[in-house]
Amino acid sequence: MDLSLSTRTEGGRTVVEVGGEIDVYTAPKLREQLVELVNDGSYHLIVDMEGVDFLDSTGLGVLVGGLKRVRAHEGSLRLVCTQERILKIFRITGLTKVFPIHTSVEEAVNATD
Amino acid sequence: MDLSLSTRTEGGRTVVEVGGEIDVYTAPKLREQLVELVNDGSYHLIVDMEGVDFLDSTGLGVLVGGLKRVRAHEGSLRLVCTQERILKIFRITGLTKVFPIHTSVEEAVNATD
Amino acid sequence: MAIVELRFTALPEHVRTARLVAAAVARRAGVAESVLDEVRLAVGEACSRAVGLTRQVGADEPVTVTLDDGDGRFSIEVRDAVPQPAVVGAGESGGSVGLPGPSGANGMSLDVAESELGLAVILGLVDELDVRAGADGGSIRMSWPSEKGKIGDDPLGL
Amino acid sequence: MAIVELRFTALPEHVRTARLVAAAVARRAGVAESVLDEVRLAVGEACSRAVGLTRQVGADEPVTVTLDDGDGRFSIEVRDAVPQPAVVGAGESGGSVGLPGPSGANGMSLDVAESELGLAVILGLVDELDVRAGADGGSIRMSWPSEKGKIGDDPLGL
Ligand SMILES: Nc1ncnc2c1ncn2[C@@H]1O[C@H](COP(=O)(O)OP(=O)(O)O)[C@@H](O)[C@H]1O
Ligand SMILES: Nc1ncnc2c1ncn2[C@@H]1O[C@H](COP(=O)(O)OP(=O)(O)O)[C@@H](O)[C@H]1O
Repeated sequence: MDLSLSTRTEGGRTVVEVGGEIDVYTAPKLREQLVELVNDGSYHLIVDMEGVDFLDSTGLGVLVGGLKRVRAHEGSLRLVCTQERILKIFRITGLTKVFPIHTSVEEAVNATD
Repeated sequence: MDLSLSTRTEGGRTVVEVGGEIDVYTAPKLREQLVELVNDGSYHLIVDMEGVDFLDSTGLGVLVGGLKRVRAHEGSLRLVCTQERILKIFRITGLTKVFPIHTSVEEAVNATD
Repeated sequence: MAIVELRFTALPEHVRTARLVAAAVARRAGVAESVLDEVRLAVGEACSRAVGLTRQVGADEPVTVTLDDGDGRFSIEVRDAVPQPAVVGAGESGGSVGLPGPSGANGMSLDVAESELGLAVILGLVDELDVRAGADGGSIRMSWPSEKGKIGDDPLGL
Repeated sequence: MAIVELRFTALPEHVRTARLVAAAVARRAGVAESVLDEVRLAVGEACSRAVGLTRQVGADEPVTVTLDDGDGRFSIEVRDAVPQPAVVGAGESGGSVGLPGPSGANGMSLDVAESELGLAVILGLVDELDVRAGADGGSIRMSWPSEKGKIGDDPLGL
């Protein structure tokens, strides 16, 4: 299954809704999307992973890369994820300590920490 | 996907409803079922293929074997199949001329040719 | 020219794996959706035949499936390691090798039908076909048009 | 002892084929449904890594995945042909090889995370693990409990 991406603005943040598989084959598309958003001046990103079926380390790497980019502009990158098998991958790589992970887009939009 | 088999009697014929994939891996199960029916004295068989997703030559071979067995008892083996991609396999092997193929179980039960 | 090769112990269960792989790789190579069913069926037949031959002689050798999407065609070669002293003969592209087909099927004996149904299915499905038998084993080579480049391009840019 | 081997040109698209094959063969070998996700992810990571290494050095050699369901365990070995002069070192079963894990992750720099995330995922998922690097290439060997015999039996009786 392929990657699907859709972008919208909500409460001053940019929400990227991701669906399908983020893997070594499709991660470059997600990377392009994030780079483009930052280049266009969107520094507060929310990546909604609720529709993601599969995530590998290449996908993690792209998210980490996105985080670095927004941080360079004092921005933020928040994740929305409640799927246990996806959360597990963030946990075993220690990335739950790097990304703020929320249970809904609403929660992420309102977060101020 | 695996093979599913269910058997019932209708109008003096035995209807074998087959679902899933009939291939080199599962065909032996279908063969066993047909052999058992003939051994138990059911010589007028209707094989309902409407639920079949995949059929290969091993499956064809099992059907041909069943036909031989019932013929040895003056019986019959009729098929029910309207799926074009399954019919195609009977056609390219010339087996449409060997098996009576019907568009419904009802038609097959009432057939007297 | 991307190549995938699958090699497996001659067991019926692995024929399913071969079908799965062939269909997935063919799809990515740009083979039309309408043809994928044919690819799946043809590679299954070729592998079932190779597995059957290998087991008949009690050999240990694996069956090998090579998938290649070069030059606008998607091709599959299925090889077994069973010496076949010209049992089958070499068929040229689309050529008839004396097997039951729609034409000669009318008075066909059921015995003929059962023994070489697999090859009959392949002959009926595949236009570009090459069947070989030799002292070092047999091979069936088939190919279909593909749209290489459309999907197979590398998006990673490593 | 049934073996399936997949060999492919080092391209990201084929990593998907490897995941597909590994999950299908693992299921048939009797690996628990709950573990299949792990198998799929781990084999994908190992293959992504092998593909990345091969492409970094511009090599042509294929990546090889061997699946084996002997002795009540389902094992996968992923091999590349890139000479690695002990870059990675050999990790013993479940051993830590100085990679970011849950424990040492607190003050972890993002650079470390990115470079070896793949191995970190594998280390986090797989208990039985052996990572080797040598002059003739690297290999990652992983295994899981299976119920061989329950499903893998031959129903054909050829
Ligand atoms: N083109 C492909 N080639 C090989 N494997 C694939 C492909 N697409 C998806 N997969 C794998 O097969 C599994 C099921 O995919 P599926 O949802 O059927 O996608 P698709 O409909 O595109 O084939 C997934 O785990 C995925 O990793
Ligand atoms: N255990 C299996 N191993 C390999 N291929 C399989 C297996 N089961 C089914 N397939 C193939 O994969 C395709 C999709 O099967 P699917 O409906 O997902 O079955 P399952 O849910 O049992 O895996 C089918 O075309 C079939 O040939």
